[in-house]
Amino acid sequence: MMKEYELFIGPNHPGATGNMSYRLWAEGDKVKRAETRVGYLHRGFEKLMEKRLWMQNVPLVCRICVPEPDINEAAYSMAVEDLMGWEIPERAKYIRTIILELARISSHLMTVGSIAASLGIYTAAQWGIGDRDYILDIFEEITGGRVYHIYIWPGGVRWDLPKNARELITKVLDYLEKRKPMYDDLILNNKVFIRRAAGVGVVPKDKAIEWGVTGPNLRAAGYKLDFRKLEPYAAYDKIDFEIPHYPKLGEYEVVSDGSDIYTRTAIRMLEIVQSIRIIRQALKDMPEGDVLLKQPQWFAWKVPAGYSYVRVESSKGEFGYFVVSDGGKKPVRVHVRGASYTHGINVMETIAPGLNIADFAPTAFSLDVCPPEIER
Amino acid sequence: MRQEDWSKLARIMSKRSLWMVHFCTGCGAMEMPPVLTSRYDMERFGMISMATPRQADVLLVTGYLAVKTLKRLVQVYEQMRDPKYVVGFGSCTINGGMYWDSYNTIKDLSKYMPVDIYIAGCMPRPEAIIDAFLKLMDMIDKGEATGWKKYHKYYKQYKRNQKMAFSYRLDEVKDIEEGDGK
Amino acid sequence: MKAMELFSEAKEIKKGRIRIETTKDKVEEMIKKLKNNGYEHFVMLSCIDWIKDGKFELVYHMWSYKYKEHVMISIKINRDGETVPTMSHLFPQIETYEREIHEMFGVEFEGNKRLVSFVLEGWPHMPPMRKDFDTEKFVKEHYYKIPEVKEE
Amino acid sequence: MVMNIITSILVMSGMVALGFAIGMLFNGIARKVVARIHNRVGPPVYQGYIDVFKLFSKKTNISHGWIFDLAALFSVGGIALTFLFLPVAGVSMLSGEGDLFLILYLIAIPALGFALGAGASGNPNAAVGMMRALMMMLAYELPIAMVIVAMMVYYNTTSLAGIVAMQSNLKWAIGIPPFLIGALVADMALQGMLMEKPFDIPLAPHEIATGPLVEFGGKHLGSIILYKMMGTVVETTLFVDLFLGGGVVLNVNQFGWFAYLVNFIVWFVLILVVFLIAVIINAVFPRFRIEQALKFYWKYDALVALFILFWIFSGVMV
Repeated sequence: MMKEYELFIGPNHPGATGNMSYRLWAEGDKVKRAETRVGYLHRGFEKLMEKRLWMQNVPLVCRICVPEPDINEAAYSMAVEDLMGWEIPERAKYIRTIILELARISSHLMTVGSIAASLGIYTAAQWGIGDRDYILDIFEEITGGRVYHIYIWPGGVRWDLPKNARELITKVLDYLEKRKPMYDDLILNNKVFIRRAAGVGVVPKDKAIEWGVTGPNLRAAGYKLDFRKLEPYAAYDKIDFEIPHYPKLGEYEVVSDGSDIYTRTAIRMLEIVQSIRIIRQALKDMPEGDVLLKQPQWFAWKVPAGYSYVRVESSKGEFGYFVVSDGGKKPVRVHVRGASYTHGINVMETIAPGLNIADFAPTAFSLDVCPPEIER
Repeated sequence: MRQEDWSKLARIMSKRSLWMVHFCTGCGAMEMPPVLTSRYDMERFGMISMATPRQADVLLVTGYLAVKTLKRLVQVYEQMRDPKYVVGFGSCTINGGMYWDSYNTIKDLSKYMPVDIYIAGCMPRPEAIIDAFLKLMDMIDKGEATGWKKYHKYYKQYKRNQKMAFSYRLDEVKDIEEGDGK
Repeated sequence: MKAMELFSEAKEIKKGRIRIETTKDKVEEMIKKLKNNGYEHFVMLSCIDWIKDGKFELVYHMWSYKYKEHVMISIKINRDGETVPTMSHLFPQIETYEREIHEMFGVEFEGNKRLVSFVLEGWPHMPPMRKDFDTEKFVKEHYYKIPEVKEE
Repeated sequence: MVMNIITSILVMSGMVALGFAIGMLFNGIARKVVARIHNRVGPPVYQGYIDVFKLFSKKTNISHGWIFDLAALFSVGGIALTFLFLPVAGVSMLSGEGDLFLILYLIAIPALGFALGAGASGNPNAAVGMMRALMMMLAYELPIAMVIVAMMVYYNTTSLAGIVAMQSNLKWAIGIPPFLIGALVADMALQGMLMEKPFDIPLAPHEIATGPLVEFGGKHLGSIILYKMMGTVVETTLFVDLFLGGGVVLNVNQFGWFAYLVNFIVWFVLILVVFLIAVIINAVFPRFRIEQALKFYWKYDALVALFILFWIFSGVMV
């Protein structure tokens, strides 16, 4: 056997989940110890936001999480609305729901693709990212931007959906539903994938909540917990949808005790189906009316003093904004809780010992660690 | 065959086979997957992403650079083999962009390494990226993409600037006079 | 058994959001009590710089999946020279939050063995998230002053 | 006498050049096919030539010592030598009696050279990748060696040229039931030899950043890629020689130069088909872990090979 040696995964490494790095101490094929190193993407958002007006922060926040920027806009807007005491128009809530769910699908497609790619099925990543592009086309049609939309504002959404939005969205959803069996054959029903992914990278179920695991990773551990149901925001309280969680994997075989790479992938695929269902309902039930509150002059907002914590369920887990105002024109403090903060650092460092070095990257990808959320 | 003919042939060949480093330095890396995959497919032009800098020709600096990343980026750049090209991606590599007043991002990439071509925008669309690569290919064909020669020539000046950025202070780097950057 | 019933100093700021102001010697007790009473998800640890009062406010956020309630325990400490006992033995992720706050605000956490640099590397100045650190001034004096490469 | 030697050297270098040319073409074809599976257009089929040319035109800034430099040459030279020992479309350059064992050894040489270079680079990723590559070699050589022994017993010769010759008139080994299974076994081993998924464990970009290749760049990488490209031709040719009659369809003595032409075309088509099967499997499967690959080869593949061996032995005895 080899003696203990050091191995760097990242920042310049295909196995690193974005611009971050893991330092591994391994012996033979087994990881002995792991250390997460972040900071390669630190821009000091929280500092910059203290220097900018409430409104000027809107274009800034979406840059915090790149694969799914809309949750940042939504959470920041909700925090401001909370402090201001605004109730946004009904139609805006539905539009927010549609946008957030589209963003969730796009993020999940990318994540599922990258998990598969980290195990070697590059075809899945190519398909996933290729299909995600059709969702970006919808975003472009609705908001004008492909990646950063700056569409959800405090007080509603910037403008109404275009007239052909319903047809555009339905077309893409139909296409995705048609594609899903192909993804299943390629990834989750693939025997070699099951061999590689089942029972690997397990987050202990009894520790999951204590360690701060949230989102699809928590549901893969067998908890039926989702902030869209626990603390409904946007229009989620009026929409009927299911929360896929561990023993109920629908059409997928249960091949392990859950909380592993396979289950986390399956949960994400099932969430795409649920998201499609939510969007269809929202498109059907959406009322007519205004989409933006009548607001005071944008650059003269004074937000009442107070503390506000709002959370949204992002594709990675709980995404929270802690906003503190002293009644001034600028926030005193904005603190962002990214879901990857715990997943990427504590959970990864704790479950890494004993992993095979071949399984390390897939585990990180299946936890969907997104470094910009960690260091902001 | 004469020397010039050989180098011309080498340039024609290398412009059709640009391998880039798989290094996501910033949020601009988000628009790279679409460019590389089925929708826009850069492999049509012979571009693929490589796992390590040793194998690569193009360094794509995708977006803002934290000082910590710049340290790694310089290492990556120096590991690459000549001829090598740098593409600055997004407004943040030009003047800081959104993060003009951030304490941790460098503002102008050209102070730390030679940049052959910039892509403006936040973030640039895939079409813009492809356009930039086609322009880079054109430049290589004409022999204009000579950033790597510049890095050798003004190595001391680049090193001084890098040192200044890494230490977060200017006063410690006094030993190199501005004039003799050769 | 909600937080309102557990602690007399708890205030409901809106539905599902409870704020408790306390002192740093009581906070460990409180977190333990909440953890044992259904508040098993530690959300985050924030720090706010109230420069006018010369205080840092540390906010421990906890959430109960059972009662759907979010508790913010807030303590105030002096900006300089005051240490806070670590809570990292209660929830493992607190270690990282303390590490970040140590780096960004300069708060010392007693008992946390991993207060090494987190996102910054070799930062020689004042912790950047403090209100008296002027990022714009720093940028103008540092990055903008780095000379361009002169070509001959 | 001198003329003969000069002619044979010329023919041999022509063969090696042809092998490299086909290898580079195969690289382009594989990338095109994979791109179509990925839903995209893909590079032109001549991309392989451009890539190799570019890599050789790059400058060398860094050296990892003379072992590193030598290893690259070692790999290319070794694979070229192996190619010359193989009967290609019935034409064998350097083969004598007992050459099957020799070929099995020769195939290992360039891989060892490659491993030597990777080891000299001193990168832990390369070291892990090298260990994996050597382990994989141990794994896939067992089943394929057993199948080859079965063939030797059946055809009663240890010469590959002999085996090819006995399969002439389209009496391909794949038509014989035990060797049909044997071909499947060998195809799985081929997948490992070609380092295609699910057995691309030594490279594994997401795990060890292309493993042994991690420190190779410029001319060194060019040599290694050339070796890999030629390797695809050598390994598929070995498979075609063993099971598909080496692509010989027309008797040379009867039809003259026309037979050479047809045989070469048939050989080319056959190795392309064998290669494309490997590429398509590669596109839709994830990779195994190293111990899973060992288990696969030694438990299932080798067991089936053993069964074939018994089958042939019992047939011979009776």
